[in-house]
Amino acid sequence: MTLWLMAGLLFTPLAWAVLTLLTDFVWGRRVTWVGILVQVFVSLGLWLTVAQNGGFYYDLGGWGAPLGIELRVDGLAVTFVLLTAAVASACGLHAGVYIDRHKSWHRYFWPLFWFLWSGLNAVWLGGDLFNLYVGLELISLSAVGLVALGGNANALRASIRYLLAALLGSLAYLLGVALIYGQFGTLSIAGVVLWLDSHSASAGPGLALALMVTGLALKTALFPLHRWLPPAHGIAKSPVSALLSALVVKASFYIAARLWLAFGESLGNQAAAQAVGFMGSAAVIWGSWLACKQVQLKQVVAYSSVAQIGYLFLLFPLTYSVSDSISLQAQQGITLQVISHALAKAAMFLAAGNLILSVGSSRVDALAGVSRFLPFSLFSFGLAGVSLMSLPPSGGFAAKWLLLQASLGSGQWWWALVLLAGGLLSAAYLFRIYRASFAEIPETDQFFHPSKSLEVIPMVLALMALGLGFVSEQVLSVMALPFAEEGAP
Amino acid sequence: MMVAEPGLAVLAVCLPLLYPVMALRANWHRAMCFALPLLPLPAFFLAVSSDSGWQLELPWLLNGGLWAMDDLRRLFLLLTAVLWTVAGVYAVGYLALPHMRRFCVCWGLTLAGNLGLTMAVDIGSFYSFFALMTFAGYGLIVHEGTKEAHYAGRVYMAMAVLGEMSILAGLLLAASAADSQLLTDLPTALARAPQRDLIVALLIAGFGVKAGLPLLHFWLPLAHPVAPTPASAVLSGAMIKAGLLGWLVTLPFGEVALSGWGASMVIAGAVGAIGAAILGVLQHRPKAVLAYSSISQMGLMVLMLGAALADPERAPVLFSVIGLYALHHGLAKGSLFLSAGVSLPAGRMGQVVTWILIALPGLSLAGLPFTSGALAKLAMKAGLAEDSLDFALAGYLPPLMTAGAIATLLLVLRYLWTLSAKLETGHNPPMLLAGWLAAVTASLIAFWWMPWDVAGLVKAPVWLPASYQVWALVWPMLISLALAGLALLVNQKRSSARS
Amino acid sequence: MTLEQWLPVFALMISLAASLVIFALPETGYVRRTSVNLGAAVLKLVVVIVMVWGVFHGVNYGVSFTMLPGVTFVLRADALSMMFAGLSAVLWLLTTIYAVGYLEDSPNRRRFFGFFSLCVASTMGIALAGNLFTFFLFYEMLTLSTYPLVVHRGTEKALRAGRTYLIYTLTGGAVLLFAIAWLHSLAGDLSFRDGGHFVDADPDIHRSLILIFILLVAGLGVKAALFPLHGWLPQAMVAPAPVSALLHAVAVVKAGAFGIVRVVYDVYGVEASSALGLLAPLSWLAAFTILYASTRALWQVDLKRRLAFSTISQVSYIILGIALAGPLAAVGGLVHLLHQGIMKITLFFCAGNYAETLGIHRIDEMDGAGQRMPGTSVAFTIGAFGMIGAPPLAGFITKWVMGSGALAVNMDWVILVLVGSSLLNAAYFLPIVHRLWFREVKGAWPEERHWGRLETSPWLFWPPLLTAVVTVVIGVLASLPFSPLSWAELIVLREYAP
Amino acid sequence: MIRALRTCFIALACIAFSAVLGASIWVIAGDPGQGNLSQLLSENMSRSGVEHPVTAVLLNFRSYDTLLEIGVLVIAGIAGISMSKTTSLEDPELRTSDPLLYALQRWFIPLMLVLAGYLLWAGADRPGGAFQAGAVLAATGVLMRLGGIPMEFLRPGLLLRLGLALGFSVFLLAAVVSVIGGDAFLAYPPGMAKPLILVIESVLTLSIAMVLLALFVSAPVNDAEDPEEGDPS
Amino acid sequence: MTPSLLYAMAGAVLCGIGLFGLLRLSHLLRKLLAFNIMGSGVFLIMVGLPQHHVGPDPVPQALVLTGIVVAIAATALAVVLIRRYYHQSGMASLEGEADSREGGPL
Repeated sequence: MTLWLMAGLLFTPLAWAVLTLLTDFVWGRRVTWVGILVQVFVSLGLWLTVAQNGGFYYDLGGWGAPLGIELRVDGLAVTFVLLTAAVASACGLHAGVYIDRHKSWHRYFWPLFWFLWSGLNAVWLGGDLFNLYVGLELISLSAVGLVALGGNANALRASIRYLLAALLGSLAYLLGVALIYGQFGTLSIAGVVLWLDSHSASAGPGLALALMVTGLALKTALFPLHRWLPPAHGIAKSPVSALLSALVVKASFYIAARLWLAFGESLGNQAAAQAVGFMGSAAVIWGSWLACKQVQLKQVVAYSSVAQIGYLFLLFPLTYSVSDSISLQAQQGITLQVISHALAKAAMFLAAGNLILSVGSSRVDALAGVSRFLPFSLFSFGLAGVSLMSLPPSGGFAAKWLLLQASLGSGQWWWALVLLAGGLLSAAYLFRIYRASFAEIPETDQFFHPSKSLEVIPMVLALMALGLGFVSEQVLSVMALPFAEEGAP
Repeated sequence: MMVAEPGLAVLAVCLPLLYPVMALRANWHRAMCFALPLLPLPAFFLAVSSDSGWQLELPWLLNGGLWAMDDLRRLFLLLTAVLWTVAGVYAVGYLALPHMRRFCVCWGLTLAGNLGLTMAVDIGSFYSFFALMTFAGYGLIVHEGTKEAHYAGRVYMAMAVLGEMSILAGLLLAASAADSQLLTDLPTALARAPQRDLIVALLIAGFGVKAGLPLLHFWLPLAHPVAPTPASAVLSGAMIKAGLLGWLVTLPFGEVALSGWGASMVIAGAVGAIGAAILGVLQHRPKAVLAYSSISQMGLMVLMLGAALADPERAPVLFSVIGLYALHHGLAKGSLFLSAGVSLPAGRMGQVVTWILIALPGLSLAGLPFTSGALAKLAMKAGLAEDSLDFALAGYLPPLMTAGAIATLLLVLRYLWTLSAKLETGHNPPMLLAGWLAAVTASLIAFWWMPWDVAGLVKAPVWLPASYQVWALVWPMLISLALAGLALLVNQKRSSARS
Repeated sequence: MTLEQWLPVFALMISLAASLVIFALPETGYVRRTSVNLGAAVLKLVVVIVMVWGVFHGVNYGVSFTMLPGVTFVLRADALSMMFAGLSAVLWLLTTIYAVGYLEDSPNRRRFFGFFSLCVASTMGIALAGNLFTFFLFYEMLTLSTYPLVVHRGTEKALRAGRTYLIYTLTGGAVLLFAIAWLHSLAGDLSFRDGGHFVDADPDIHRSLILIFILLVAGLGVKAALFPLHGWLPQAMVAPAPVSALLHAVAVVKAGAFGIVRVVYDVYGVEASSALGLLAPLSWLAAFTILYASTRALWQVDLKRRLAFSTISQVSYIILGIALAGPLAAVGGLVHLLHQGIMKITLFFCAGNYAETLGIHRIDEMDGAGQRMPGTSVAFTIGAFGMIGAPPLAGFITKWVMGSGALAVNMDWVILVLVGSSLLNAAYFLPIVHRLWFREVKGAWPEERHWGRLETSPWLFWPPLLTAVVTVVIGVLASLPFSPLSWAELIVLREYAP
Repeated sequence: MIRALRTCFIALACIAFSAVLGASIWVIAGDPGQGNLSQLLSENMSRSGVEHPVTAVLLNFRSYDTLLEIGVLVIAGIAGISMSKTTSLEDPELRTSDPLLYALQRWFIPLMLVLAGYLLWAGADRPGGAFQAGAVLAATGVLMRLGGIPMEFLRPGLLLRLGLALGFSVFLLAAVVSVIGGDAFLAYPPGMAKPLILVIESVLTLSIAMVLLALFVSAPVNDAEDPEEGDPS
Repeated sequence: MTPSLLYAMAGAVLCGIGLFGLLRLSHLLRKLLAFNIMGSGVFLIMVGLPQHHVGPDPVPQALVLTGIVVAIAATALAVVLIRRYYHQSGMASLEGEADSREGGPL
């Protein structure tokens, strides 16, 4: 059964990419609906099978680890596959209605969308270093294509800057892969871990890890290397920016986290871990500060992504040379943070898109009177905001609670301060938007009311982000499952 | 009749308490006005008919309520009931239309407070009725609404709240020392309490504001002239006595000899009596003079209180004398105040009778033989006789008493003089006249049938003083008459020189 | 799920469901929305009464499920929680009636009533919380759901007030979260237990326990409007009257005080906190807040701002009562939680009536209001005298019990504070009463509306009168079995003899 | 002045970077980890169905990489085409009427086509294969395009998109066939590896050529575009 | 010091040069060329190092082949983007616009 599910998971997105390439926008949308159904069904099935009998290795093409490529299908990977299924399907459904079907070049949206989805699945399940590189490239290029889809000067400018940043990041990562292959002679992560357990590592692979993490940090837009993200995510169409902020950025972080959890203990050192942590904290502060100053609504949400990404990199200091229970707590915290941020950010971008569509201008202070005439979409924006501000009972709060416990437990109390300050700062820029929307200036309702289905999707995502707070126990239980069969070296 | 008393007591308090409900209907204000005199009647029957000694247990009230009656409280209840009835009748004739309902509401609440505190034995309800009387009294004072009334009201309220707070502090400390919620336990506990002096000071100051101790009396001469006549009658007659009752039930008489406090109270009483007289004589408005007369009379009662504090054995005797004196003063002062609002009838004969009826309560106040004043003065003289008291200032008491008597008569004469200047001839509304006459008869005649006893201080028949006593009462009056004549001559010379 | 487990969840769910239904109803569905509102309020009151009766007879209601690894979501109804739940249930019913009348033809009523019932749901959650984590969950939900109510008018002033409100409460929430997380990492998941957990804490964590206590009190102090953190309350008075009545006089402010009571009694335990020397400074701070806020109230011109400062000082009574560590003083503190709520809501209702019917907002415009609106003015007078502590009203009971409680632990200076604050209360309440009754109207009323026989609309007229009568009844009949005083004694009895 | 400062700062950083890189390479060269993949590879060569090891790795052992890589190429093609928005391909100034080039073309084009075919076939046992053949084919296309020979199939229509998708979909179908037989994804049925790889290689060549040519051709001509979200233009 | 190690060292130098060009040059096409130089540097290291250890190893060569194809795809897309951007905004570098005041290459 699992073979069918794995094949389905790998085959469907690529097949649908090719199918939608051949159709126009309207037919592409109908085909995509079918594809989404299949993909969600497969992801759910995979998640349930792993929930029952633990993770396993899946050799592609029938060849074993060092020679062939193996996919590592464990609790964490499957959870992210399910998350991708949820967010991508929501964005796909929203895009189907949101994007103007009459423009001829919009037909290419669907193939790029499906290629992005297949790239994401390849990255979540990847166990082989070079395979991850190709997955990353798949994601980057399709993301650039999606950003540039509009084609006006700003969009092109943003996509070029994004492309350059992505390519430089991939090259740095490839350089790291080259060094590791040079040193260990194998490309599968499990193999390298096996080798490292038996021998003490020299300085060379340390640089490799540093290079790979830097490259991935650049692709995740960590603080000093973040300048390409806001224009790209701000200018792209809302469903595209939702996909980018919620999932694409997380893919490169996921690889960095996998590498750090695998090689961090032996290759990394305390100074590097703390440095990455401080860069994360700086991202939280700097991103929130800039978000407070933005005039455009989507720029605020984009800079909020820069800030929230900062939290993720707290994983590095919190899992380096700490007791296993605290490290598990930190990993659970970061997983919840990724999931809740993905859901909340996607909901927020979609809701922002709806608001801009109905208000007619993308400025924040044009939102006056929205709370009176567009309560539903503002409410979904608000609920997503609650999760972003990590206020109870949202998933964000559960993540912040676990991270607080981990940082206090491991004695690194300064991360706790960053978490709290981040929460307050995010409240600052989000309530600035609510404040604008509560102003009672226009008496009459001169807003354009989009179709109901547009507004339901962000609400569902926001409610899932909120509900995550209550079900986080079950979600996390899948992660800690024992790994069924040890992979070949 | 044992069962009836508690029910009658609750009725006596609840009737005036629920009376303001009548104010809800706008067109009932005439009926409200006529109901005024009826309010104190249940209390009057309770005071007259019941033999003191019943108790009413109210466990659900505040911290466990207990109402009871003893001889002393019965005297005060009687005084309050009589005075409020008489003033009520007077008020029916006196009241004009504006703010009628507001006045009646305040009248009812103050009456309820006044009656309640005479019966309350547990601290909670005693203090509640005391506060109700104080705050509702404010409404009576500022009824006229003139600027002067508001100023008097503000001073009254400020001092009253300060007084309330010190009472609250005193009672709190006493209650925690006695570890009980009943007033009866306080004196015994106070005697042994570590912070005794602080508690006694707080209680004396708190009740002193109401009773008009010197330096705490400022609101009295301001409030009486501005208040409507029945209100000032009741204020001076019954409400001031509440402060006195407060002292009597809380301070530790008969438990321990507080010689220090006794001496200071005697001094305060003396200063009050004489000082008030000096200030009173200089007043131009008749009601202001009467206000100072009340302060000086209260001074005398404080004198007796000081003596009782200093000498524990004499305390029970002095209690009855104080009660008698309070009754006499209340009734006399009430009729005097009511006379201030009376206008002279046309006929020459009527005018003479009216002047006599105005003067008689005043003279009774000064101690004219065959009047309640004489009896009260003799009882006081016997009570404070030098041989029976053994404390420092005992020797000075007789001369102070005579000075007090002289001062009282001077004030009465001053009052008559200012009244003669102010009174004009006119028609008296029937109820007003009836109220005044009832007050005078109560003071002069009905007094003898009231249930006070002088505990053997004055030989029977009490209304007929012995020959030597007559002289003792009369000579201070002669001195004050001489002084008044002297002042009259000086005044005529100055007026003839000026014209 | 037996009845014991099911009832507290149901009590919580009623107002949550009500808020969702109200959000679903269209803006113009007035009758349906009012009926949903009132139905939910009455239903909740019935459930709370049943639970009060159950708790009185020793039934312990409780439900818990693990939300996060290592942390459980616990709902538990004990005597203390039932007091706060009872207060909020009763006053929610009255305030809903009042709010329906108050917002007669104003816009955004769906949003208002939706968030209104959300607020009450979180208040109920705070009351029923079984451990600090659940408490914090509802504490933050309360902040979130009160913000839209504070900025309901949408004017510039309202938005600025909302901003200040948020800055205070969210910072407080962050500090509280840090303290709870630290306590959690130090001592594991602490559920509220009569007598507290740290009676015999080992000495080496004393220092951090003290630090955590300070942070907890700071976090909760923001909502309890303790001295340095009270700035937001007077500004939040720009909200409509029902909001300032139920929320800023009762629900939000009491949540903070209730939190501090929980921390001192059920997390640390009274002996432990006095042994750590935490209660004395807390009592000084509370005393200072009482006097400071009363003096600030003296020269406030706007009526609701003066009431706000009075609220700040009155809430600190509760904290003073708790911090005196004596059983009798604790009774005084706890009973004031109820008394102050009822008295203050009367005053705010009356303030709302004056503003809505006669257009009065400042105190010097109130001359002669007694003539025009006698019913409301009687209620205001009763409430004012209750606040001053004039017997036989509810305020006196608190002062009396707290005074004797303070003397029992020979803290004589507390009497000074009580007397001083009563004087200040008199100083700023009596002039208002004087203006109401004994001053003539200066010209016509600014914004007069005629309602026929009653002085104002029945929705607005009856709630303040009802709460005024309740003030008198719980004052005079203080010793009845189910009166606030005896319920407070029941709590302290169970607290001191666990 | 600042620009100069920035320049030498970046220069220094890059020099340091390459120095560190060199040092680490030197260190890695120092102690070889034993992972002898090539020896493992030679054992399994027989079952890979292709003699040339690189092609074996590319199309059998790590065929998933190649599949995704072709995907990347198709994406680039799609993104390029989406930019073009041109209907008429015949851009006048691009076509030359130079008779010498025209004559030269007549010789070179068939030669390059034959070369592409040889490269494709040689991939099985010598360096060569789909990518090299595709590149040469694309080059011929560019030459023809510059030479002005009309190529209808490059107009952004169904034909062009079919061309792009052809190679990728055939590869995908080959991968799925084995799954139906119960084997892992991308595992060629036993014995069928050689022919399958050949078919895939040839179709891939076509697609790669089509993608590169489309990218070259779709360079934008006119400036039709849709407004950015939200601004009213 | 086998020749393959020499290739690897050359690759490192190429990487340095490519990085410098990418960060420093402002013209987009020059940046793209710098990117390709750096890419070939990486490929050199990827082949050079294993060859130094165990002699010619087909796996890295296959990887390099795939890398090259990916690099081509990326470069082609970049060229199309740059050409279209130049056509629309008339600028050939990213510094011209307002938000470039934040400076820095990326």
